[in-house]
Amino acid sequence: MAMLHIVNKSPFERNAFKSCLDHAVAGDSILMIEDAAVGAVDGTVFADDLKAAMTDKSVYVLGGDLAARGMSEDRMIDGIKVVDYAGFVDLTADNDKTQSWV
Amino acid sequence: MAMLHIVNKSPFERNAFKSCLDHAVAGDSILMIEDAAVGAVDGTVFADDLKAAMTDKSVYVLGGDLAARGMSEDRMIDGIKVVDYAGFVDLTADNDKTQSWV
Amino acid sequence: MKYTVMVNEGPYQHQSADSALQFVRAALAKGHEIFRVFFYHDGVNNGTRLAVPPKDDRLLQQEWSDLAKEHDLDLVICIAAAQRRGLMDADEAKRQGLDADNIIEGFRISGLGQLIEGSIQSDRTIVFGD
Amino acid sequence: MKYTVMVNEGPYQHQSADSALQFVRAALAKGHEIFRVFFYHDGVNNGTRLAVPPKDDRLLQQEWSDLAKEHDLDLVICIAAAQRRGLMDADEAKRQGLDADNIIEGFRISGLGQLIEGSIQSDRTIVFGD
Amino acid sequence: MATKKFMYVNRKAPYGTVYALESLEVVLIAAAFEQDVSLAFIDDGVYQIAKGQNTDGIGMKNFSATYNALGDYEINKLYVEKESLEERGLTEDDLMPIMWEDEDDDWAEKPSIRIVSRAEMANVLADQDVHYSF
Amino acid sequence: MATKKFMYVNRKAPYGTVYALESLEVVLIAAAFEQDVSLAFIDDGVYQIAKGQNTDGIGMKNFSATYNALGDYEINKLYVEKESLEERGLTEDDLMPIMWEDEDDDWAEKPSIRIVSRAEMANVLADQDVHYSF
Repeated sequence: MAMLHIVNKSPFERNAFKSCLDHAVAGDSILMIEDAAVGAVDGTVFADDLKAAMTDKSVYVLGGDLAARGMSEDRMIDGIKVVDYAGFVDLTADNDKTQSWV
Repeated sequence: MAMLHIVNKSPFERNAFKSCLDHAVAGDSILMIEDAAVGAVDGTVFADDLKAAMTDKSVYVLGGDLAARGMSEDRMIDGIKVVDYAGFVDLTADNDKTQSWV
Repeated sequence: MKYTVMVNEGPYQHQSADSALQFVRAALAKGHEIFRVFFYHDGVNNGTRLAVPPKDDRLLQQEWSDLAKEHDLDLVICIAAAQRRGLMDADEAKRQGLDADNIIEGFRISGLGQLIEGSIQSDRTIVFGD
Repeated sequence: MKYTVMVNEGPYQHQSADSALQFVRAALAKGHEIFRVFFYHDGVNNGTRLAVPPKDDRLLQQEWSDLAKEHDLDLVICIAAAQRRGLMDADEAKRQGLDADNIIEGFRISGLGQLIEGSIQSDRTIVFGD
Repeated sequence: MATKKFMYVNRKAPYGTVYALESLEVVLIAAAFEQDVSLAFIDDGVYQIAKGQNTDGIGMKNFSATYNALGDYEINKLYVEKESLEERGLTEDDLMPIMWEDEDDDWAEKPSIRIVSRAEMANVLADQDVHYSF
Repeated sequence: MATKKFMYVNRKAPYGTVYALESLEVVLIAAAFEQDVSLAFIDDGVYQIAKGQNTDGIGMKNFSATYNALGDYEINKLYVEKESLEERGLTEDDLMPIMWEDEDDDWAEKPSIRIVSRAEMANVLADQDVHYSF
C-alpha cells in the first residue's frame, strides 16, 4: 500500500515539502513538480533533509520543471530519478494512492 | 524615512515573515494582517525571532485577523500593539512608505 | 487505470492548471481513462470562453476545451465555487437573472457530489493545487 | 493623503481582496483620497458581474462596485491580465470578437501605465497580494 | 460498491485563504455518500478548529460552528497533530470541543478530536484510499 | 513632477506562479515613465534570473531572455541577495550575465547585476519610495 507524495512548493518558501518528508513512511515515493523541483539540487540548506528521507524512500523530479528553473540534472542530489509527464503518470499507477502536499 | 512592512503570511507556513524581519531596519514598523496575525502569539517556535526584531522595531497586529483565528489578545507577545483598519491606515500615513511581504 | 483529477487553481496564476493539463494528456497518451476532471476553488476559472488568445503564449482555457472535444472528457465545474467567482453557463445565468454567461465549450457545471462520485468510481484521485 | 492601492488576488481564494476593500473603506472614512485601485494578476477577477449573491456571505465584487459608485472611485483592471483570464468589457469584447462581456459597473479596463501613474501621483502605494 | 477511506488533509489557517471553508463544503457533501471519512489537521490547519473564532472585525463569515455539526453527519474522526499544536503554542484546550453522539452506546457524547503524534499521523495518512488536500 | 524611486521586489521562483512574468511586464511599461527603477531578487526570486532556463518540457513560455533586454530600457540596477543564492547552492556564475551599455562611457558594456549582502539589501529597500511586491 505504498503512497506517492506529490510536492509542488519550493522547500525554501513554504513548509509543505518539509511537512511531506515528516509524514511520508518507509517505502513511499516522493515526486517533486513545479517550484518543488529546485529542492532536487545538492548543496542547498534543504539537501540534508531530503537525503535523510532518501534512506528509505524513493525520490523523483519532473525534469521539465527542473530545466525550466535553469537547474541542470548534474547538480542533483545523487539518487534522485528524473521523470517526464509519462513517468509521472506511471508513478501514480504504480503506487496505490497519491497525496498532494499543496 | 521609516517604512511600514505589511506581512500577511503565517510564519509557520512561509518564509515571507522571516524574510521581512531579515530586511526591516531599525526604526521601521511591522504590521501583521491576515494569516500573519498568528505570529503575534507568544510561546510559538517563531516568537523569539519576533521578539528579537522588537528591540528596535515597532510591531502591530490587526485585531480582527487575530480574533478570527481564535487567538485572544492576552496571548500576545508583550509590546505588540493591536490596531483596527483605521489604525492600519494611520500606520501607512505615519510611515513614509510601505512594503508588502506577499 | 481510471483517474479523477481535481484542479484547484485558475489559469496562469499558478502552474497547477498547466500541470493538470499535462498530466491528463500524458495519462490519455498511455491509454488510461480520465473518468472526470473536477474544477474547484479558483480552478473554475479555467472554464471561461472570454479569454483572448495571446500572440506568444498558451491559451489554457482553449486547450482544456479542445482536449475535452478530442477525448470526450467530462470537465466539471463546481457550481458553488463558480457562483462565488462568476463562472456561468446559459441555464444557470438565466436562473440567476444574469444577462450573460461565460462558460467555454466542453465544460459543464454541477455539484460537489461529482467529485466524490469520481473518486469512488476511479482507481486514483490526483489533486493539483496551490 | 493620496493613495494608490494594488490588488493582486481574486475574490474569496485569498483574503487579500477583502483586506484591500476594508483598507479602502477605512482610508475613505478618515478623509483620505483613493486616487486609484489597480487590479492586477488574478485581482482582475474582482470585477465580474456574473457572481451570484450568496445567502449568508459577502459578495465582494458587488461591494467593490457599490463602493465605487458611492465614492466615485477609479477601479482599474489591467488589460493584459484580464485578457489572459477572461475579464471583458463591452468594447474589448467587441474588438476581440467575443459574444459576451462580464465586467461589473464601476470598474474600467486599461493598461499597466495606470498603475505606474497612480504611484507617481499618490503619496502612498499599498499592495495587497498572496 | 466498496467503501473507500476518504481523508481531508487541512494544512492552512482559516480566512487567509478559502481552502478551509471550501474543504468543509466538500466534507458536508461527502457525508451523503456513506464513505469512511476522516479529517486531518496538520500545520496551520489546526487553527481551523481553534475555539473562540470571531470574524466581526474582518467582514467574513465565521464558519467554525460547522465543525460542531459534523457529528450529525457521522463524521467523527478528526485527527489533530500534537506537534503542530505545540509549535504554535497551542494545546487541546485551545480547540473547540467537537463531539458526536454514539447511537450504539445510548447516544453517549464522545469527542471527535483525536490528538495524535506526527508519527501516528503519518500512519493515519498511509491508511487511506483517497486524499483531498486543502 | 519629481522622479520617484520604484523598487520591484521579486521573491518567487518563475513558472510555478505568474508573478515573475507579470512583474516583468510592469517593469517594461514602467520604463516609459522615466522614473528611477530598481529590481531586487530575494529568496526564490533569484531563480528568475538563473541561466539556462528551458521550458520545452512544461509547455510554458520561456521569458528569461527579457531580463537581458532591460538594459535597452535603461533599467540596470538588478540587486541580487548573496545569502539567498548561497542558501540555494547557487553563485553569481549561475545567473544570466545581464548587461547594459553606458552611453556616457562610450557605450561600454557593464553588468546590471549587483550582488549585495542581506544587510545591504535591507538598506537598498529602505532607500526607495514605491515598493511593488511580486
